[in-house]
Amino acid sequence: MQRNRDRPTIVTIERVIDETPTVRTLVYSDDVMPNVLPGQFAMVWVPGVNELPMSVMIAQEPGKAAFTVRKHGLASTGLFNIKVGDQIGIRGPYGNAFDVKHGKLLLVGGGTGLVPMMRMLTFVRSTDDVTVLIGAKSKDEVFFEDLANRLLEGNSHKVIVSTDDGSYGQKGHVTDILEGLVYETRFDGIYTCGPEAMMYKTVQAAHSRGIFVQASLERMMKCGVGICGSCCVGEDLVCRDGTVFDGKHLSNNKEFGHFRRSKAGILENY
Amino acid sequence: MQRNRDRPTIVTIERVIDETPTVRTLVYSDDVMPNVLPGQFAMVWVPGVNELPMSVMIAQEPGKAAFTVRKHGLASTGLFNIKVGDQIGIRGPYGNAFDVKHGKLLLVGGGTGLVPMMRMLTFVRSTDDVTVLIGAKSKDEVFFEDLANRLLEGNSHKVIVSTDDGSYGQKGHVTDILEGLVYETRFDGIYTCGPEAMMYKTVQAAHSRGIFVQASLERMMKCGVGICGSCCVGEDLVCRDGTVFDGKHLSNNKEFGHFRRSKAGILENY
Amino acid sequence: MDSLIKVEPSLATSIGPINLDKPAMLASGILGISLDVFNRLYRCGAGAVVTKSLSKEPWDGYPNPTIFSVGSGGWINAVGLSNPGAPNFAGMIKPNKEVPIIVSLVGSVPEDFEFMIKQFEDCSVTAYELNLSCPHVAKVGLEVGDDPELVKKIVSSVKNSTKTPVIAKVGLGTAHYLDTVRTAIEAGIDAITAINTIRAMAIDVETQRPILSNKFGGLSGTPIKPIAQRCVFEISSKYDIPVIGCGGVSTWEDAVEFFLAGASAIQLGSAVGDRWVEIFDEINGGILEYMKRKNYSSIKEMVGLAKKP
Amino acid sequence: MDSLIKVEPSLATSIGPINLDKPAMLASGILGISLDVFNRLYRCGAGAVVTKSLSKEPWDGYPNPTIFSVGSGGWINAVGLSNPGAPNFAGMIKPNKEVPIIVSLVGSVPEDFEFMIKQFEDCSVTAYELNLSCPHVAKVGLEVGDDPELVKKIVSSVKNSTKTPVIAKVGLGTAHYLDTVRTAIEAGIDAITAINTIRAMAIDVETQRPILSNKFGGLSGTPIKPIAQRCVFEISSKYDIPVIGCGGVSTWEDAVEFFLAGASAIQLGSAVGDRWVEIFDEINGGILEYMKRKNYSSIKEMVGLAKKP
Ligand SMILES: Cc1cc2nc3c(=O)[nH]c(=O)nc-3n(C[C@H](O)[C@H](O)[C@H](O)COP(=O)(O)OP(=O)(O)OC[C@H]3O[C@@H](n4cnc5c(N)ncnc54)[C@H](O)[C@@H]3O)c2cc1C
Ligand SMILES: Cc1cc2nc3c(=O)[nH]c(=O)nc-3n(C[C@H](O)[C@H](O)[C@H](O)COP(=O)(O)OP(=O)(O)OC[C@H]3O[C@@H](n4cnc5c(N)ncnc54)[C@H](O)[C@@H]3O)c2cc1C
Ligand SMILES: Cc1cc2nc3c(=O)[nH]c(=O)nc-3n(C[C@H](O)[C@H](O)[C@H](O)COP(=O)(O)O)c2cc1C
Ligand SMILES: Cc1cc2nc3c(=O)[nH]c(=O)nc-3n(C[C@H](O)[C@H](O)[C@H](O)COP(=O)(O)O)c2cc1C
Ligand code: FES
Ligand code: FES
Repeated sequence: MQRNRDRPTIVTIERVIDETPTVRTLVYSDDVMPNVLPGQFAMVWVPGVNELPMSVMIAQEPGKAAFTVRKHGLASTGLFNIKVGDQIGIRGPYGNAFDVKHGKLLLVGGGTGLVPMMRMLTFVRSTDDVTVLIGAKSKDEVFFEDLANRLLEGNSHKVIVSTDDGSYGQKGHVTDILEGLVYETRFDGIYTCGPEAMMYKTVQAAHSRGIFVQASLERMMKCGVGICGSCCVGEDLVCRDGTVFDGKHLSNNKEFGHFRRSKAGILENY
Repeated sequence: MQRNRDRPTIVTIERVIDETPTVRTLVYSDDVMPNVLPGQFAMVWVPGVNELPMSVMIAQEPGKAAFTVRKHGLASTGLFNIKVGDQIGIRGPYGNAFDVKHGKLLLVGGGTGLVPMMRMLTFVRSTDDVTVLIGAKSKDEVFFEDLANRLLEGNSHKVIVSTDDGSYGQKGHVTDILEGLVYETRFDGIYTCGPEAMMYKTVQAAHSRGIFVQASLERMMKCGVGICGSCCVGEDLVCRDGTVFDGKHLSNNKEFGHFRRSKAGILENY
Repeated sequence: MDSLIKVEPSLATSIGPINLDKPAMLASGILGISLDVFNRLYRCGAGAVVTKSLSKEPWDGYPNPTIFSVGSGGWINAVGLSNPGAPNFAGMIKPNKEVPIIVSLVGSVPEDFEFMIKQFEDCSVTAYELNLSCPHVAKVGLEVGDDPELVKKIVSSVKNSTKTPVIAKVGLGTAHYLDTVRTAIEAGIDAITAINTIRAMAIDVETQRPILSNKFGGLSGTPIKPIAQRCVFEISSKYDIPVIGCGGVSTWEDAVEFFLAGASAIQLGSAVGDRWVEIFDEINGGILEYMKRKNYSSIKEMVGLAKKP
Repeated sequence: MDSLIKVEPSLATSIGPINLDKPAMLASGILGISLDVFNRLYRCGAGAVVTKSLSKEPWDGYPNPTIFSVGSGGWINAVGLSNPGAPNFAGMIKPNKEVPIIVSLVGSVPEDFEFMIKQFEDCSVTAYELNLSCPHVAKVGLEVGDDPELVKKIVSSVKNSTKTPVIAKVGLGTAHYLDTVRTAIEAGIDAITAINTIRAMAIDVETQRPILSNKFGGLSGTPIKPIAQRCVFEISSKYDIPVIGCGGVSTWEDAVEFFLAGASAIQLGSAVGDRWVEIFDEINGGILEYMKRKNYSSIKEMVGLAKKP
């Protein structure tokens, strides 16, 4: 049967990596997902459990891709508990991608929002100067620091970690550190993915200074293809118009940073 | 809308040529039909009337094709009465094609069975020696004699006409003349299309002498694609396995030359 | 005026008392939970937007997977009528001035509908569409449409509660949809939308499970077009009621086919997934070209032409 | 025997009292008017062939156009049950020794069926299939299937007239097909085939006419697969009766999906138009591979697996 992008294709999990006590990376073989662009996602079916949107993680091996999942509610916990040899369904890739500029780049990621950032690091040129800012609540929750350093080995780069409680790296919110960085350096592009408050502040900080900035948004998703409407943010549908939006566009969106919709579609404060 | 081979595409009749009092050629523009192989046919929809199988006639103009129809029952009379500017639907092309040998060729056609023969003449090489044998009941019903001569202008060729009543050309059945021809000349290929009795004798005459021979069969057709079964001859479906069959194959088919099926599918003697 | 001068064709159409500038609407359940999105679709050329089917209370709907493709423009969904509830929704569309919004409603008894219609008293609503045909949610949708007595009660009570035009949306259920249509007409309905999705399922051969969490869902898109078209033809041949065609429209030809079959307007949903919001302008443009070529000045001239003998 | 040695899987299946070597049959109405063609299809890997639906008298069927494609593996036909009549047909298949032939019958009253079954007394017939579901011919097919009293009478009388197994073929009509199934079971039917084509139409926008001479026809092929699958799932979940899945099978995956949904065998028709007679061997081969991979030795092990919770 020909592969249908919009119907789950079954893959088998070949390797499970514990990143933190609540975050795991699941590696599988596939034709399509290893080659997606940074920012693109898949809808991941955990048979008998649920289906949820997941950024496509790199797997550093040809022909393989991965998902990095944080255990949260029903769906993500179902995926988190998948074992080697288990089957999941994937459809996609969906969404647009980051517009990778060159020169001095700043990537600001929090939690599993680091996933598209890691893929983006495989798209930078060796001449780019790259700063990666990783935010976490505490030491336990830090991951992908080593990976980011490894991926940037040939580049002039910095990987900065901040924890809210100061148990590792710098103490404070990423956004505080960010303010210092954009004050010091004129970046050619800033990219962010993670908690919406973090993205909102990152976009504000960059956009207000006229720096090119993009954020990859997360919303409740059912279809992933622009049919169901559940992922709307203002007049944008995150799955179809995004997930990546420019700072300029976002600064006109009255819902970004403030509201999201529940499963029933009710607008709620973040 | 993308063209669907199996759904009628509408074309407009641009020219109507009277070949005989009961035979007309209808010319139309199309992308597909000008390029079909000799022996291939279309299902032709006369809106509000019927749909019937028609060999695709050449139109001697780039981008144009034609049908040559003899007025007979309901469907063919409907098509016969089509005027310039009227629309018809065509689907196809369907069926296989004559395997055009080279050297000394004999084409035996009767009535509208000449249509695939005319197309075949556009596939012969200039070095081929071609004899065309045209059978008709009487002078009135002779057509395509000039066309055959014109198409073969550059070739060593002969166009022989026979009429049952002797009112034109040689008197007698084509098959009588045929006997003489195959006795005189060792043909590299014999091709026939027309009344089944004529084709049956042609196949017998050639096959019994070990000469390569092919006939294009006609049967009641509804689908044209191998679904409905109405065109079966023995275990063959004319629309899908044919319409062109080798003499060798036909000599093993107990229905060819003897039986055909009615609209209800009842086997009837020819 | 010189009769040889061709009139510039108009895309305006009317469905009984409902007048629209353009004949292609967004079908219910598609992208339909935000006024901002409605505005965008209207700018993109939609003649009207039908909201998600609203219930009295908010509904979460079914767990994912709720929608996937069966290929060739076909989709199966069991979103489960997730919606924010009529009161929340009414609040959200209150600012609307511009967009022709058709509010789709689901419920089990006349009182549900009366309650919901009250919520929209201060809103600009072009029409209500009663969803009598969702094939995969218990107690509403088809389970209502398949019960003629209930259809009669609901339609009568809704018609009594509002002056706004009311449409009934029918589909293929366990009863004969033409009976539902007749009942709705007898109870005073203004128009019919035909059809909703058709109950269906798909199974994954590797994991050996139905793909939808709800097992069964509704088939929409290209596969159901020939079925929807015959329903439009049958309804408009049998009854004197304006019909909105819905099911598998993805090109201007599809839209025209529905007009010829007897529809005064069309709705589309699934094709948005394949072709995105540009689809409305594409379809409008194609219809206009066709009208010029065939020398029609209004949609009305085409409606039902395929019924000529 | 060492339990680690994998058993070579078998394609044999049984549908109640009907035993077949292979699970994919030719559906009724497809290429089905000649014993020579049946022999060919059997050699090509069909587990059985179902004949065109036969009536008491020969029928010419409707004028052309009677069949065309709606794209993506979908077809609409209104052949109009053209057939040579049961007596002629019985004469034709009398020489048959080898091919499992399932004789499909249409009629309006029990006597029609009794008469026809008599014709086949001297023929080797594997089963009868009662066509209660043709969507486009008046007085037979769905007009019978939609009338439970008539279904009961016909099935009882047929069961009394023959020891050969009897299958009822159901489809989506104006009544609920599950009621037809129940009635047929109560009257002693041996198996159910689901489904027939679904009433549909298509209109040509240039000539503004329905394409079929009969206007309405039946939709078959890929588009109806998700609907057929849910019917198989529903029937086999609700009743303890063997089911033959039919509708849109064109690959081995489709066949397996139907087994998982609860079918003991499948029929296919339209896909022959797209892929020709090789399709049977292709599907058989694919099923065998799948069985090896999943370590099944018989079709039976797969039947209904998608119902596990
Ligand atoms: C484009 C995109 C990429 C994502 N990438 C990743 C990733 O790489 N790794 C990762 O761990 N998480 C990722 N997520 C988030 C992940 O999909 C949600 O955390 C997950 O769906 C939560 O579901 P749950 O059932 O476990 O939690 P629940 O308890 O159901 O919900 C927790 C929160 O997640 C949100 N949520 C629930 N269901 C969905 C859904 N279907 N779509 C979006 N949000 C939902 C709800 O708003 C809720 O507040 C991504 C989300 C999006 C939209
Ligand atoms: C492959 C093929 C190519 C043909 N090419 C030509 C052509 O180029 N020019 C031409 O004039 N004729 C052609 N014919 C024959 C033409 O299709 C029939 O003569 C025509 O269908 C007769 O239909 P009618 O309704 O006019 O006659 P009817 O009175 O209905 O039938 C006259 C005879 O034609 C046969 N016939 C009827 N309907 C069909 C049908 N749908 N398919 C096949 N036979 C049928 C019947 O057996 C009957 O004996 C071709 C036929 C086939 C099968
Ligand atoms: C995801 C999805 C959700 C739907 N939700 C509703 C709904 O809430 N109410 C309703 O009446 N129809 C609903 N429908 C049916 C559509 O309005 C429409 O009738 C059907 O999809 C056929 O049109 P299409 O082929 O253009 O999609 C939904 C369809 C889809 C695909
Ligand atoms: C041309 C054609 C003729 C048919 N004739 C009959 C028939 O005589 N009796 C019957 O029970 N079903 C008939 N059917 C329905 C098929 O047997 C089958 O139920 C339907 O086509 C769905 O299967 P498919 O999708 O594999 O084609 C016919 C279908 C087609 C396409
Ligand atoms: S997830 Fe359905 S529209 Fe975006
Ligand atoms: S015409 Fe239908 S099978 Fe040949």
